[in-house]
Amino acid sequence: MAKKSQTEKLCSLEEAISRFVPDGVSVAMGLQLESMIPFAAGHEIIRQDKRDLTLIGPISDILFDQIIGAGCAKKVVAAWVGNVMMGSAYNFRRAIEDGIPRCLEIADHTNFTIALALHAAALGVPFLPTYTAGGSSLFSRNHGLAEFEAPFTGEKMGAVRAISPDVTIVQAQRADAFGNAHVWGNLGASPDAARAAKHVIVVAEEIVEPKVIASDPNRTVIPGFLVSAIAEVPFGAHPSPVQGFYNRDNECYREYHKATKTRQEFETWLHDWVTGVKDRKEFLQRLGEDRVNSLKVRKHAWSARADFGN
Amino acid sequence: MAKKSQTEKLCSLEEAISRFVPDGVSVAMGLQLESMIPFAAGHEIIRQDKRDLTLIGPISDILFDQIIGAGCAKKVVAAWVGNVMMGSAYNFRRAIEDGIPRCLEIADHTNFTIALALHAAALGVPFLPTYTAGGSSLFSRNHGLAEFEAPFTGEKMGAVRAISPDVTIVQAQRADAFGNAHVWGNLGASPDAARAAKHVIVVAEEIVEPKVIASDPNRTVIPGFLVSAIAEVPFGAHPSPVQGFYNRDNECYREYHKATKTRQEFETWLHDWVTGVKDRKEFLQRLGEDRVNSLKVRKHAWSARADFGN
Amino acid sequence: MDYTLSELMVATAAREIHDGDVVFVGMRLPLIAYVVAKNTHAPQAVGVFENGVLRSTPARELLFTMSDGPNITGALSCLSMLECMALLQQGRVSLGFLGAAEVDRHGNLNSTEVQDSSGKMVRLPGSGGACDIAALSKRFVALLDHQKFRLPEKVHYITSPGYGPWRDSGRLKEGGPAAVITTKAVLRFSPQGEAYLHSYHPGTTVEDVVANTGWPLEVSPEARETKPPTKQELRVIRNYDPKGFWTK
Amino acid sequence: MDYTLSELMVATAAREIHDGDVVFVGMRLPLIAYVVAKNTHAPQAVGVFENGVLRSTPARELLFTMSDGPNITGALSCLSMLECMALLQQGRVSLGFLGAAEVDRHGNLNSTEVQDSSGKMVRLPGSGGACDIAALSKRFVALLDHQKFRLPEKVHYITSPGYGPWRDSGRLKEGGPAAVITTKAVLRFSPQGEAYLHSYHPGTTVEDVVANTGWPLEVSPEARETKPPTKQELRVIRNYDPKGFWTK
Repeated sequence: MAKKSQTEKLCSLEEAISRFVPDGVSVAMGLQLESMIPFAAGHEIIRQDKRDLTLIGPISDILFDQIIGAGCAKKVVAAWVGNVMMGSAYNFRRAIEDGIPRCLEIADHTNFTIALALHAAALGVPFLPTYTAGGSSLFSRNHGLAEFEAPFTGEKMGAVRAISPDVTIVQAQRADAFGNAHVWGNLGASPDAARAAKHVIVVAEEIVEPKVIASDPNRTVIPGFLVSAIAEVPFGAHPSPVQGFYNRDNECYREYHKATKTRQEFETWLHDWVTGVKDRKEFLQRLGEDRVNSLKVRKHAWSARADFGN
Repeated sequence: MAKKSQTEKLCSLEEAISRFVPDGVSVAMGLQLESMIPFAAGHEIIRQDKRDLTLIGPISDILFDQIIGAGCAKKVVAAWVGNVMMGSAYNFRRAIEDGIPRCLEIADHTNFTIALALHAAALGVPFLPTYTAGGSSLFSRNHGLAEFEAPFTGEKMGAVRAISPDVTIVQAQRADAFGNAHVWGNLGASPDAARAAKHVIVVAEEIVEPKVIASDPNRTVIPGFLVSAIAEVPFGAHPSPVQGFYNRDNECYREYHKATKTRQEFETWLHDWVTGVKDRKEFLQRLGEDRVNSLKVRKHAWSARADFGN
Repeated sequence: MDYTLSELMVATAAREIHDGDVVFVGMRLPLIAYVVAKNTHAPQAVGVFENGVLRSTPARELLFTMSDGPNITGALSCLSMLECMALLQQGRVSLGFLGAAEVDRHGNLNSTEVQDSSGKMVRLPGSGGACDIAALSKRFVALLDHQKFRLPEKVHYITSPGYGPWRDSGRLKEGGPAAVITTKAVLRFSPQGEAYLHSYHPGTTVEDVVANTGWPLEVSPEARETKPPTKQELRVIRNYDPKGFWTK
Repeated sequence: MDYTLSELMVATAAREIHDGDVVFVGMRLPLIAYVVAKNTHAPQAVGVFENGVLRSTPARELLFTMSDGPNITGALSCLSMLECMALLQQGRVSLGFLGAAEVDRHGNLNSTEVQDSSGKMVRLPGSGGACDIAALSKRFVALLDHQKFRLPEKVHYITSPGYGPWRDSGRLKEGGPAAVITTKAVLRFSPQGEAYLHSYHPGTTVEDVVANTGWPLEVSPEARETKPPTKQELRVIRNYDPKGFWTK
């Protein structure tokens, strides 16, 4: 880790996934809930036909459903798997209910317990205490949750076991070639997931000069010395939104919902949008220039400047 | 708390201290280590002759020493009390060693354990686990630290009891009249201390229009609905620095070191700079325009803008 | 009727928000309820979203998810999920909203897995933040599609805790369900934590509600018809969701 | 001598920093050691400051505290104290520096309270982050004014843990003191955790060091004179602290 401090880590998304997401690892993604979900990275994982992954994230919207449908996952550690706008995620259901395309193990969390699990790992402790989930059935099936007696007060509390992902994939608005990344808007569990991970892949809308990043160190929620690879992928989070870059492509979630009700339909969808596509650039071509342009920010809202001078 | 959401809380520092720092309460201050220490607020506490306060903070530089010397404190909960640049804090020593001007109780922490204690309260849990301080003598004297057996791993760990200050005083670069505050630079334990507290007083270098604050919600580390009072006090942190506003007045720390070696000398210093002065404005007049101007930012360094549009 | 069932539910939910409340808003109908409350009787309410967003003003445009651009622009604060959940755990959140697939006699919610009519397990998306809101907010309100199989005597999996022994002491004592707003009625809870019929929506009857509930539902002697949305409430709803995406 | 004792100590401390290290920097002499290392053999070292600052470049001007303006401008990242301490607890910090009033035979440090010659207790500022750095960094280096009373057999209060039973297992097994750089010598530690004389500074002798140590100090058969600062090291030091505020 230490050796990488200020070396350039810029590479293609293909190379980043190939090097840092081997079969069998645990991958945290979609940490900011419905925005900045690294769909391009997920699609590259599918194209490279990774196997036996453990997917970690609070909700992921439809990204986990796609990876599950492609047969890349053996386990999901999440609070919610579905289509936020439309409801059910059909591949997830088929995998859990019928083992199609393969059996899927699930560790059910809540948004809070998964945030705490990542926070524990980011803090370097084996667990964190909490009151949430008291009275629920979660403790009975998730071995990452347990009851214990708290020191000082002696009360019964929940303990959430730390989760250290093998790799965390973080979407950022901008980063420099050393991996120092600016992220703004809702942060979700992104900073903790990055610090909790053994490797971090940053997918940025744009690579900028180091001086842009250094001009606002409070915005640098991912310090580059924790990053293994950084890839520049414009529209890399589509159809989820990236504040200041593009809006959510709601139509895409509707279409996915309609197009994945049966296994056969999903296979067609997967070929059309993922496996039959070379990379994100080709994906955007297929989406069409008009549609892509229609998603771009219409009304800019610039932050007031802050003076870091002395 | 809830009722205060977007009501104006702007008042004088005098009124803020008078209303929210009654005798006997615990006060967290100096949460960002050597910068943005709320000296103006501390001096107002001394002028209003508050009694039996418990002072909470990682180091506070010389602020706690002044409040202790003025006889306002009965207890210090801190990791370090001294003069960062010069060494000893003489009032702290006199109080601990000789009970002058009154006996002082101390709960010795480390920077990490006090950060964890405030983080625990900010998270709403009675304690947090840690590995720090293992092997040290801290556990034997500080009742806020204990050993316990961790769930899952069964290992022996340290537990840090939560600290919820009655009031946290936070220095901010800018805020709106509702208490929503922008803070940048090193954050120390400031955000956690604000969230851990029953009341928050914000001392801002400048009050700005709400739209300035709303233009950058990631900079708003103190949301106004947790704030009880907000005061505009330019140079309110002097002699500590405020990034983007003024630099550290090193000379002041040197002078304080020299001028407080004996109790008598300290009493003179206290009269000259605190009790014999009406408010921060008069303090700055006494300091002199040239000295004040010499501390102002010489070279601006503006943050790159971020687009919050959609 | 000159309003939809969804509009009635939104208006009913909005009235659960008191001025000054810190509200865990959620999505869909509760989100619109928050907009209605802010624009009518609760201008000082603060909205908390688990993605890390705090808002003192509703977003200018209709949201499909809480992380849509308009919910970020002009937010009170953008934090982490942990920091928003911490407000819940501290007891600073006065009200939370959530949906569910099943609600039982004591207000326990299941949104993890159910059985279909053939007895086959159907997997649902899971808790998300629902369990956290149910466990830790001072009061919570659940929304439900009122069908008999969705209101069993006892849910077989508790995703989000209602009333039970866990409310007898400790941190969870402070909370619990305040109301269940269904497509037919509003249920509230007795001091013993049992649901009773508080009001039935216009167009339905006490008998219809009882017949479509999976246990012998207690009926309050003061049970009355649910108050329909006011003109002002409808104006806010239709202004915010003009195409009726969530409220038609 | 064409260099000061402080300059010798700074150069010696700088050589403890390996390229790529994540260093908990501290203030005063170690801060300058970090500047020297970055400008000589360890350009890839990252500095961590407990106020919440990460830097990959040294601040442009001399710092009196880690929160001075120049240490913030152009920082790698500005975080919270907790986030920086978390790097320590995760085991990501390869080296930490700290000062102390007393160091004992097993590298335990006291900076909380000492007794003066009359036996009266003298209160010192306390741990600050020292205990955290000592407990949790992979290696730590302490700096000390070499006087016999400052090197007791056993400190009566352990502010910052050196070697002891707590290093036998668990998380603290990974760390411990690597060196104590005093005003007379460099001490290192045996596999059993006992200090021995590794080198004595130019102008002093083995006998002088041993005579000024509060226990029978083991002397390494390879004990030699401490290597003086190079011209390059001195150039960096004097460029950074031209008035010799910390290094005269």
